[in-house]
Amino acid sequence: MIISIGCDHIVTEIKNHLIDYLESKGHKVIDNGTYDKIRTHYPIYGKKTADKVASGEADLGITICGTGVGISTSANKVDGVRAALVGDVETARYAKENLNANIVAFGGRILGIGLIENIIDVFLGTEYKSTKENEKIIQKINSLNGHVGQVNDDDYFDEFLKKWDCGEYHD
Amino acid sequence: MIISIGCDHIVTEIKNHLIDYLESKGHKVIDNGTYDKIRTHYPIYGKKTADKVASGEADLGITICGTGVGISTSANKVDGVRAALVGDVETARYAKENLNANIVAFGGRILGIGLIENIIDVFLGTEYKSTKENEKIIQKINSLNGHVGQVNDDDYFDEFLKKWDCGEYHD
Amino acid sequence: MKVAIGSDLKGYELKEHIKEYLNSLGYEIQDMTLEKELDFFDVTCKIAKAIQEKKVDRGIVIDEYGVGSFIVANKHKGIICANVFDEHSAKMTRRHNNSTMITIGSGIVGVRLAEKIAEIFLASEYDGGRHQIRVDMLNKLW
Amino acid sequence: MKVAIGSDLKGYELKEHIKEYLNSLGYEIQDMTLEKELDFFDVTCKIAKAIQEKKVDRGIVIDEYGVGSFIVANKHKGIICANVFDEHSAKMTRRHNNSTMITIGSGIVGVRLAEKIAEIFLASEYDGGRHQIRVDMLNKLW
Repeated sequence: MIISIGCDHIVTEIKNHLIDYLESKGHKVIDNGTYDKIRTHYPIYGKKTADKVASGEADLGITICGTGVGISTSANKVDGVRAALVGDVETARYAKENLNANIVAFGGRILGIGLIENIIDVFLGTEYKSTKENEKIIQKINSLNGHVGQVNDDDYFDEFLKKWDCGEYHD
Repeated sequence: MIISIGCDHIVTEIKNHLIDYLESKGHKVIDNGTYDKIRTHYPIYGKKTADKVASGEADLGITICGTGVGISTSANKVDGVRAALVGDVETARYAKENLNANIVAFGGRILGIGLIENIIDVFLGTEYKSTKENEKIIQKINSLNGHVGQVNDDDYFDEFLKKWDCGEYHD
Repeated sequence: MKVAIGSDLKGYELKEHIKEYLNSLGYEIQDMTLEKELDFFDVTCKIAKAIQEKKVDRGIVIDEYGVGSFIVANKHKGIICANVFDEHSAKMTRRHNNSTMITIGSGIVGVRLAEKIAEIFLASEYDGGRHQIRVDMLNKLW
Repeated sequence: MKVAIGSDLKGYELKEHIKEYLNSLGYEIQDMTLEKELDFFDVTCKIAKAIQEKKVDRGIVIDEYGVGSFIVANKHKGIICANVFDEHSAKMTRRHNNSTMITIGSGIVGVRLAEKIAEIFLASEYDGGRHQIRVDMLNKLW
């Protein structure tokens, strides 16, 4: 399978480990970054990872940040993406089987690597069951889609990055 | 506080991180090893960590292995030790408050470092509540104690280590 | 602070419990699913809209796995929602993501843990500062 | 394989559910707490002894947090017990620790997750090999 993966600077090493893990199992991985530990912003990588899934370039996606919340929220705001934030194997199984989730997400500061690998194995290995009930809920979710124009627009966040560079955001 | 800590070779880096974390908060740490990633055996470090707590040399202990099960089981088999294997903050709070747990344990391949730090903060920060009910259950647990002779006996596992060195254990 | 709570059928029992628990802590809880028939999609939309319209400040949705409601909530413009199964995330998602909604899976999270998650989500504040650029980015997305 | 199950009062409801679930999977389940009055200490000792005496092969104890029963079980000679809150640990503790008992906290783990934990614990086998030295060490300890 082709897996689109993305993370923020808090969990870069975990993402790198998972790329090796996925490639060792024969998957092709699209690494959307971030590539180092320099402070950056999770929506950039959540959106990039999700865009590849939405456009069909990748089959499935994986997003990771500290808690998983920020990056998976940004992924979910991409049309056609259903990103499952999970803390256990069974929720990943359910989300794939019933909601046809196409991204799995977790917190690299919440879960350990053994559990993460097990979640990924099950997420990739579980088939969606196309029942009437499941199709109905997915159609309802799709009806909430927003503005398609944002997909694969790499300049989408420029206005905020400019403000950041000008020092307008500070602790 | 004086904290006794121990791990197996699967999670040495997590233990090292936690030593820095604890020292940065002003605690004194007794590092019972293991100190590298060379294959070794969790009961050695679970027992060493627990012995320091049982003998009063340390106030509390922390044990970590892949799932936390093996090392915390060995700790619990030391007289006077109540080692709480937890996957969440609330269980750690309960175990300290009600069972006066003196070791907290978790799986380094199960939990992420943010959650682990939060669990440790709460475990160290929670006071035992000496109620009649809590005292009764702790007395019952103490009544199960085994052979006191094993505490701080560093040669305790030699018979198995000799067999290991002779290649009698193999996959 | 006004807090909306809701559930589908499978989350109903835990929702009732958490509602009582939060009431006992002094929160004003608005139950959006007094009727039991809603599915998680409908109840989540109802609560997300109440937040969008500023009728409530926070929302909590309970379904069997949490994850369905989590996806639905985040498909709403301006909503940042976390599917929470641990106390640490409940705190951090307020502090770093300024999330206004959480979901909890009644089939995954036990009642004591769910109490703590809801309590800490409501008690934690947003850190602001550098985190605001990420929240601005999320809010530009749908 | 003979499986003993038990609970204290707070774990009773989940125990009843898991018992039915495991029965439906074809396991022979022996309920050690048909009476509701046992505390977690007594029920855990009862099940640990049944394993020590080889009357059953596996034991599952459910109390509110799992952790009390976990401590009690491991105070028994020859017993290796895991407090389990995730499916991965349920598998790994069989494979690496050859554990014969698990505990589950009904206040922490939801019913769907508890089902999977119990199911995978019973379905997983011990790897043996290098892991045996550690199990031998545990068994020399009390």
